[in-house]
Amino acid sequence: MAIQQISVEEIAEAVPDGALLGIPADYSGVPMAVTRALIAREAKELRLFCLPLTTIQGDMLIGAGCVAGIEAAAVTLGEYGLAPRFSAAIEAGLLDIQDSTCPALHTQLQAVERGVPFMPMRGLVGSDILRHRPDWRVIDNPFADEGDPLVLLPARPLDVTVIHAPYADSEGNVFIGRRRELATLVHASERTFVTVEKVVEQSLFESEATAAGALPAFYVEAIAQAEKGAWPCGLTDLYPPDGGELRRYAEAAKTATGFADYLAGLGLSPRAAA
Amino acid sequence: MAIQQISVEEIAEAVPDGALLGIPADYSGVPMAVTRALIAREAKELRLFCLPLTTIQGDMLIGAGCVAGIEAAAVTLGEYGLAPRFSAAIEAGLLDIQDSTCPALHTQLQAVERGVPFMPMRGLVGSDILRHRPDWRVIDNPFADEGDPLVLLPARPLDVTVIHAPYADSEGNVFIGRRRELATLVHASERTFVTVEKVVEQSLFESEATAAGALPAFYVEAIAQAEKGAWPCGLTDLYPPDGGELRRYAEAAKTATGFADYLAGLGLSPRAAA
Amino acid sequence: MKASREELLISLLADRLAGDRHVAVGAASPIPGSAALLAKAESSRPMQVTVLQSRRHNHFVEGSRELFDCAAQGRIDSFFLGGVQIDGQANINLVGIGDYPRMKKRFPGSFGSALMYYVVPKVILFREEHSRRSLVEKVDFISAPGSSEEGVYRPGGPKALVTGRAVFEFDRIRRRFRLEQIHPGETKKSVEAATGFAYDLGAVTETPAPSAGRLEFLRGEIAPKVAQFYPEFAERMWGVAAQSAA
Amino acid sequence: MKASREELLISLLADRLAGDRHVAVGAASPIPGSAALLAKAESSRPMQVTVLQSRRHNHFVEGSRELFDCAAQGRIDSFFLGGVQIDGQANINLVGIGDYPRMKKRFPGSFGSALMYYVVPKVILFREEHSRRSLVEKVDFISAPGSSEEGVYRPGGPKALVTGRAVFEFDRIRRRFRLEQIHPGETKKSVEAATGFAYDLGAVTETPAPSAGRLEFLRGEIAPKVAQFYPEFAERMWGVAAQSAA
Repeated sequence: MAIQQISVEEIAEAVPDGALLGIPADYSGVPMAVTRALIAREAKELRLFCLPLTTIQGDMLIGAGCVAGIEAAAVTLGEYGLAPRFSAAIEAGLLDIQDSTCPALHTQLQAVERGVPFMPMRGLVGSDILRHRPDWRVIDNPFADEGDPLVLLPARPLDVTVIHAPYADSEGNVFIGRRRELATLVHASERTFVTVEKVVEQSLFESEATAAGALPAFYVEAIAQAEKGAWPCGLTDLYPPDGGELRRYAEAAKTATGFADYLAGLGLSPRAAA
Repeated sequence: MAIQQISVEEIAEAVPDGALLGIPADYSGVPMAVTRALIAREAKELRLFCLPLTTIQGDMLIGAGCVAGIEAAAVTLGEYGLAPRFSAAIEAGLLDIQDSTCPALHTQLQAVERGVPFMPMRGLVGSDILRHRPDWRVIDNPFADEGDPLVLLPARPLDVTVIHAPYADSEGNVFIGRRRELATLVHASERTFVTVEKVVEQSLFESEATAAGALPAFYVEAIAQAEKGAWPCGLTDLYPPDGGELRRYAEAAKTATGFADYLAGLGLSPRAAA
Repeated sequence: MKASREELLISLLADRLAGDRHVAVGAASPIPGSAALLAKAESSRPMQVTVLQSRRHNHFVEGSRELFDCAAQGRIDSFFLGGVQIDGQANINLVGIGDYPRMKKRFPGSFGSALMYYVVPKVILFREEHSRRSLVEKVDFISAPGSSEEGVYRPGGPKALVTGRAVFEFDRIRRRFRLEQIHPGETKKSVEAATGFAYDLGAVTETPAPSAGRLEFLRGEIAPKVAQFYPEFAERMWGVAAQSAA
Repeated sequence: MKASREELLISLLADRLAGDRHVAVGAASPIPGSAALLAKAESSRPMQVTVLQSRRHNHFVEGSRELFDCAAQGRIDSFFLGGVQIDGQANINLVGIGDYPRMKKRFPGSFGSALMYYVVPKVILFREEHSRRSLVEKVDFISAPGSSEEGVYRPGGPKALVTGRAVFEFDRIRRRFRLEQIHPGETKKSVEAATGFAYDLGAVTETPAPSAGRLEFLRGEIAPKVAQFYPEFAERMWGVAAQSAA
């Protein structure tokens, strides 16, 4: 049976204000077309759960005033520098941040994935990350003979995840290849929307090779076609990051007015309240 | 750098007596060629950890006297009937069994995979499986307001895993496709050997599709070529199970002498002590 | 055109799957499998039918753990379980007969039942053999219990027990089965005589036969699909040969 | 033929990776990355070099979690970490300057350090900037501590701190750095003046320059490989253009 195909704008409408939104890393499938549509529809009070970090996607949403809080191991433009709107929002005390570390973010979603209330993780003990996370717990490993402190991380179910991928078949099976963290996000999310470069006829399950890189359709609510939907981020082997654009963004976003000008260049503006 | 290529017999020699051996399910990559070589070398006191079940592989090893204990969710010949040497060994009190359930076996290996001493699992509470597993623990979920009993399963590191797969490249990257439980076994195992139908020149990492179905070479100690190495089990889309042979086995193995005759037909015999 | 006993079972099971988003069926379960394929074909919205251990109708890609994860996430609506023994509290035993661990008669083992029975909202117990040997007062080994103590996480559990003679509903409050339907040719008495546990009596109607239209659809459209997964069953039931391997 | 400061660092880091089975390097780390590629080329047995966020030299297939799983399994021998601040107890801070959470200057965040620093046996702290701003007495935020209390699971941790001026070894018992090597052009005094924390003094020799043969190999054979991952670095260092994207 064919998957529901909707528009990028309809996906942005389906992400409710206040949602806990799953965010993929820059090397994964960043849904930038939907990100711009979220800014266009003036989404607000979003909480971003990054697996495990975010780049221009999170920085733009923060700068545009769409974000109330963020859980991440890093917010960065990578080789293009710090994430300026993120840093500014933190320094101004305008953004609620729950600092984390990459494997902890994986662990909290994997707990949802496995239907358990928590999962343990090594590391963390003695860090200030742990000290500022009252929602995490340290227990003594019950299988150890002697004291062995260990952190338990609660499952963190996501409301919505939006990802971008190279292609889907008409049933809605999505090719994600080695980017299995996208599957983790999706498994942990109540609702999932996917934008794709194109929709192909042949089922991904026709061959073992494409099947191994699939995200099965039954996790996906709807898809939208969005050519260059990750731009200016890159997409696996299809297109590299647009370094010129990212450099332009990194420079512009250093100030609130520069950021507003950058948005204006895309026909967008920050939320009035922000 | 090229992976070490050895023989099926050398793999059987590398599995030490007494090892905790990872065993794949019948729908996965069953290393039957190595199984016959283990019987030929009169391996003994093996402990089988099945992910999550075993079929003719486990039944033959048990019948041949190679096995001291087994952890599994099921031992069965599937549509060909019960596993006769397994049932006979249990009924005679000759085999130490730790009955489990499929997701518990996954969980215990995933704990190793994640480097944690245990992982929680839902279900199990009130079952006789749990009642007979003093190595498992029930705790009260520390994140719940009220009593919420939950089972913790300890990590179970494997000594050796042997699997069979369609092909490897010359660097030792192995194509396992969707059979990711093979990766779980391997990640949880100190040593891993793989038999393959063939070795190809082109690296699996040359294309995103084959990369997504790869088991990376750095988990693999050595490979051996073994055409029809899963026979009489099937191998993904390459060949189906040999129903005639499996029926013949199911019938023969109903008695110890019938089983010995079956082995003799393969040029093998049970261990004298068994 | 008269429905066979198997077709009757397929039809009644298909009714129970109506509206599901995702039904999972074991490889050795041709009647539940046929019911799922029938329900899918009749469904007006997308219904995923996963036939475990098939390649074509199994879209899990993360190995065999994904079924259990998917179920624990609440994404599997219906699942079928059987048992060497099933008792009056809906406890199921897939391990063997006699005292554990050195049992008199050892069966394969519990498979995934000790999670699936707890988390899948609609578990249908299916056992064609309806005898005092299979339906017992108390199982010799609890692979998974029919109900759980207060406080135990248990979003799922048994809805019904379907056998070759009858249909029982499971009452989660009373923790007992209630006889609701008896198949043509059976009586309350014959069912009682063949059942090893005590149960309540509901309305107890005769299981309705599938309509002529449904039966035609089952034989014409569904049978060839069934043959892909369960070739021997399809051959025996409908003389339909497998067109390609599953 | 004289080695540049970067080539000196690449050479000394490569020595430290000799014999490793698996070295992982971050995407924004051209000097450690070059060292890993050099060590791999010089190794007589298989050495896996994983350059994170590259596709070609990253053979993880289960998404970004696999690095952390692999490290927690003890399969990653060496890893590099940096820090906005590194203190005398080898605590690292990747979060920012000032009081948390509303910091005066916010940096990206801790990435995977709060696991990797605990489980990778040989973590090399690498920070080219060697100043009282980067090497401080006490970090403002502990992304990951340099050592742990008795009883805390900690098979890994810092081995050394390599900067643009010197090499310190970390003494896990004393929980202090020990100055071992100073790069050409530096003195004990100049290093002390640039370091914000107290440390012990070891033998303190001058960092040896790479041999002419190694330098030739680095420039001739390794530079083009480096260019695949770190094109701007390779262009700047050796005038080598990238031949294809990583």
